[in-house]
Amino acid sequence: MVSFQFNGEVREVPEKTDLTRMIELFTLPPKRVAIEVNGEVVRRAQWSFVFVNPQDKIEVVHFVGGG
Amino acid sequence: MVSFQFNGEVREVPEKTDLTRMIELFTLPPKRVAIEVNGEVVRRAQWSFVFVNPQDKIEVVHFVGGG
Amino acid sequence: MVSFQFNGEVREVPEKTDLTRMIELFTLPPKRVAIEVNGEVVRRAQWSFVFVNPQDKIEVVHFVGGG
Amino acid sequence: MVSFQFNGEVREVPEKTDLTRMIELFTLPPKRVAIEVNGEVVRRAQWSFVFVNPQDKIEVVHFVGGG
Amino acid sequence: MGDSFQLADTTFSSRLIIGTGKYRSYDEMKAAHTASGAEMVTVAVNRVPLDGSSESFLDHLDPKMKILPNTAGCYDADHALRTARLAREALDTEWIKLEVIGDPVTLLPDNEQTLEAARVLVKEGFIVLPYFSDDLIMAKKLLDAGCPAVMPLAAPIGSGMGVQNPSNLRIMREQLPDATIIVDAGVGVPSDAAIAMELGADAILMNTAIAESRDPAQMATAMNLAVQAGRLAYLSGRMPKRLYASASSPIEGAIK
Amino acid sequence: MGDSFQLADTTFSSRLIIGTGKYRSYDEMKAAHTASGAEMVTVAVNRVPLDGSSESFLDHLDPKMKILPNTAGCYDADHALRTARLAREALDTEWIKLEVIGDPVTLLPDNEQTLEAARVLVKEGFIVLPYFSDDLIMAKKLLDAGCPAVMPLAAPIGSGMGVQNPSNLRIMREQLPDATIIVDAGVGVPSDAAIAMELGADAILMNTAIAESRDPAQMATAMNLAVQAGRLAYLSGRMPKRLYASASSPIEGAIK
Amino acid sequence: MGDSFQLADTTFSSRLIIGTGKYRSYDEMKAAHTASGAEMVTVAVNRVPLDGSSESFLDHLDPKMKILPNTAGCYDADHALRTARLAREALDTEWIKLEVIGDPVTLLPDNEQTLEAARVLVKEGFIVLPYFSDDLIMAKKLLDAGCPAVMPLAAPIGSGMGVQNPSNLRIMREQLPDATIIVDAGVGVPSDAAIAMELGADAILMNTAIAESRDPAQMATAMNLAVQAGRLAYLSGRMPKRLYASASSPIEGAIK
Amino acid sequence: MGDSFQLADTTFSSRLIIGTGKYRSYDEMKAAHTASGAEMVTVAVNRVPLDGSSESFLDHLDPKMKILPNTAGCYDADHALRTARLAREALDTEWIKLEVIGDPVTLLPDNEQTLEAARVLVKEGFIVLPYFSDDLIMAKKLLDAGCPAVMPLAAPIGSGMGVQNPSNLRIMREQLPDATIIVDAGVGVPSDAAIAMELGADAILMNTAIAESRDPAQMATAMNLAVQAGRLAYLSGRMPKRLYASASSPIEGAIK
Repeated sequence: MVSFQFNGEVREVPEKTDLTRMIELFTLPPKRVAIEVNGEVVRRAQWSFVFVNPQDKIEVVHFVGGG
Repeated sequence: MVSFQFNGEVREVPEKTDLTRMIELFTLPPKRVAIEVNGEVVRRAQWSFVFVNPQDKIEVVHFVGGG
Repeated sequence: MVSFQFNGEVREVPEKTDLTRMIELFTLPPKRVAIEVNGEVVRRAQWSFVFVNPQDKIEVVHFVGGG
Repeated sequence: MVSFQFNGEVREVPEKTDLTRMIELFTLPPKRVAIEVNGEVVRRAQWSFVFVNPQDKIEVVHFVGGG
Repeated sequence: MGDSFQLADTTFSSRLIIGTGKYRSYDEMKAAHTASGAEMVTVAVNRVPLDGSSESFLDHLDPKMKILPNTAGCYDADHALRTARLAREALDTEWIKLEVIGDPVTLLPDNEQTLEAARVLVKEGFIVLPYFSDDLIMAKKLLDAGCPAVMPLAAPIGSGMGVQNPSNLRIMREQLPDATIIVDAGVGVPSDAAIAMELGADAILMNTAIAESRDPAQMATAMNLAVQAGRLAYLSGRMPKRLYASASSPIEGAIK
Repeated sequence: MGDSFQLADTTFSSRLIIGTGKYRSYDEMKAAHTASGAEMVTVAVNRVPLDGSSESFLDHLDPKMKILPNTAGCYDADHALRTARLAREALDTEWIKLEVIGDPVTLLPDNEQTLEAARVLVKEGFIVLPYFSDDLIMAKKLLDAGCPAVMPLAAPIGSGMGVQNPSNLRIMREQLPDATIIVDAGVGVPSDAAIAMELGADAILMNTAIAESRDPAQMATAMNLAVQAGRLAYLSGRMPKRLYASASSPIEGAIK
Repeated sequence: MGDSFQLADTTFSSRLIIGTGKYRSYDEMKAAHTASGAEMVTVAVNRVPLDGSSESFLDHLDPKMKILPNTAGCYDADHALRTARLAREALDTEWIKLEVIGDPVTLLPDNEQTLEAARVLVKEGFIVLPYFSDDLIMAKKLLDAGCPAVMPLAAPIGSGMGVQNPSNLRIMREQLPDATIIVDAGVGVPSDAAIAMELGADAILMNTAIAESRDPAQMATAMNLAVQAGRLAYLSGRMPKRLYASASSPIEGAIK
Repeated sequence: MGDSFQLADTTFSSRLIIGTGKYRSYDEMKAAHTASGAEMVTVAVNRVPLDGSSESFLDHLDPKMKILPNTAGCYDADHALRTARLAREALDTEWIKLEVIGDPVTLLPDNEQTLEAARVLVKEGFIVLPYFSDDLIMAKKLLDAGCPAVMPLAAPIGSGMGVQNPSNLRIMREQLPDATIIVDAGVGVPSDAAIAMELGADAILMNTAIAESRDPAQMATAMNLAVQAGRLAYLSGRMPKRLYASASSPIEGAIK
């Protein structure tokens, strides 16, 4: 298993998990979210080519009410 | 002639001039004006029965822009 | 006994009680107070000549903190 | 003669004029003024050792009323 | 939009009442009146001139407008009474904006004479709308005298300074919850009108702010909107004021 | 009514921009959005929760609304940059409301970090609308950095205190006649919005004043009206303020 | 420092008049009175209690203080007249602070009854100092009735809100240049007192702002200083207000 | 009276710091300085003229006064640094009032450049007193940079408008309880100074309000008193504000 930081918390995914798969595994909505890996945005088109590595700091954001 | 005060100024009309006639003589608009003689309003219906007397103080008012 | 209103409350004094005596009976401070009987101030010099009568409305005031 | 900028205006002094001499030549008050040559303050103790060079930008300041 | 309000037997859907003075032309006045959405205008009672020039001012008013004659220019109760009676006779209306002023420089109201005149006029059957200073106790007396509404000033007539004493207006609203309060005089800009309405005024009467604007019709539209805005805000209940911030967006959950 | 205004390549006919936070329900939010007439709403960027509860907030917004993501919750330029880039990726929009705050108690802006972030984001092609304090010199720098508008605060976020420093806003308008100025944060009631617009603001962004009202939809209507009223008044030109009265009715000509 | 001012036959060098109510102890009151520099204090007239507890309040006042009895608690002219006469009899003084209030919640003055009482009391030889609302026309009537000064409120009694309507006070000063104007009620902090004096008030009467401070004696000192500061500023003439800056230091002559 | 306050290694018993500009004569300036009670004055650094007229301005200052040179007229950090260094050399003082302005019309501060200059000057051993806008976050940065005090403006230099944003000052005081806050620029009358001090400012720096008064020495006395009054009030704790009255005299116990 690969241990990494997901939105500030430690999480695990199987090895060779790409970002698309990560979204599925965590049952996150795939639309209108964005992913940052180690401080860099990964464009949606690249999700399938980017794998979760140990110690990665991954942020996944969506939108909420704000002012 | 009868000398009287019309709106603060001395004016003259022939003797036996009633208020209706006074309005005509002074070419005032007969509509939407009101007449006061010596501090009392004279209703329009009475105009023909009220004569201008010497020393009368007569006020004739109409409406102008205001706030 | 004579029953009367003292500062809005019913009180009694013996008959023939003058105002000076009333002050004493009620153990009020004699200085810097003023007395009104039935709406009229009674000057201090007259206190001994004015008697409490039945139904009198008597007000005795002094001074308190105010702004 | 050496031509230089004094407080934004072109001025001339003889060659080999040091700052102390410059102050005298221009009849400036020597007290409570400060001199900057080409952007660097020259401490008073150094005035006699620093010469005015062609094209120097010299600023001499004193104090005036302000808020 | 906007709920209606009642004065005597008349229901108004507009809470803006406007004047007819100081316009640069009749056309400008008419355009402003239309734009304002007002249903009642106030007019002054004046001696007719003797030069025969007496054009009929009233013909320039939209016939649908209710006309509210006023006693502007009167310095005591007696002149105000006489003026009100003349207005009633000429226009066949019981409605009168009662205005008794104390001096010609400030045009500030003479509350004492106003009250005296109001008492008489109400007895004579008038519907008396009194202009007065923003004085709670006087408001109570005017209402006790039978006035269907009271008209406290926001600021001196024609000053355009806006509500000078919001506390007085707030107190008046809270202490007289059932009274009809029409703020009369002193409004300069739409925000002034909105402030008065937010404080609970039932309506606003104004003249100069519209007439002296560079574009009276457009300003009249603005005033119409602002009066509605203030009214709706009063009905809706404002958010609490705080010295410190209260986040609109979540404070937790930002990326780290 | 109301003239349009332009931001980057987009023309807005409403000068009211509103938030999406603090509503008691989605229904209340939707009703308020509709009533406001706004054409753009701002939303916050937040970490998705891991409990699978992630409902799609955006589905509750009227699809006709332009969405303006913001960087609320960021305390330095770097976090704001990252947040802006994530928002762009997720929404496929270059628009960003840039908000870098200095502390969590006051939510007051960190102007220095805001400017730094603005410079980078503009270079990256963002349309940057920066929230900042009402500081003329900073406004100039933000405009020089390429922001299409500046968004000075009226008062702290969520405070509802209204325009705390009208002089600053007036000076900003007069010194930057060609700038687009959007007052962001601090409005509490419609009169606050009208005041800002009368001072020359081009638009207002607000959230709490509507969301925390007892009746958000009605308050949104009020705000919509007030923004229009203030705008029209700014265009119309206000009457001069005077300490002393200026009679609306003729002073001469009253009966004697 | 500070010029003197005159009321009837008495010259005061202090322009601060203070109350005697609400102090936590006689010692605190005495310390505050001394610190204030005041030369006159106002006291209330009250029914003596019948429980024999009637301590002599007046013994706690500095004997050098002039005592100004007031008619607080009176709701009509008649009660005020009776109270004034009792006060005169008890203290052998013609001085009276006339206060006729309209209701117990706001303590706002009943101007009409105040004027009626003032007219009677002046005829009876009283030196009448009337508390009333900040109403120019009423001020004129009170002065015409023979009051040696008028005492407009700044704000409701005990509210501490400060001068709520500076325009009214400014207008009163300008229109009544020879009148003695004492602002009575509503001051909360020294700046409030200074504002009133800068507007041209001749003196200030206050109670709660001192008595309810955490440190009444220190606050009394502060009020004493502020009243003097405001007076001196009024005499000195203020600088003009400007929206734009005016450099204090030379703009030319900086190094380049 | 008045407690002392500390700046770097110096203790001041007066909380008023004043300027030296705009006086009509040296005599007027000297009289005002003496009357003000100030212990520190600020002076501008300027190019010496070449016409030989260079009178020594400093000779007209009371030798007991601490002299605080300022960088007025500087538009960027670099010029401010050079000016500060020249001032240090000429006066042998590390004290500098740092002023970097953004434009010559408003004289509003360039906070960014001010911070940059402050960081350098503190490292060079200067005691930096920075003039800046009333921005909490910038205040924190200036303090973090090593400034012993911050000097937020009340209003533009020489405007005399008084404290334009009391909320900002109150928030700054509450959020930075240990900071020394000196309000610099914008005071017009003593009540403005008192307001700033009541809000918790530690001292006030002013120039025009005194120099442009008709009677500068008398106004200086007034300012001295007002600063003390405001300080004492801040220490004493103000009474609570209330919309409604709170009787100073007993409500019960009036005669019936």
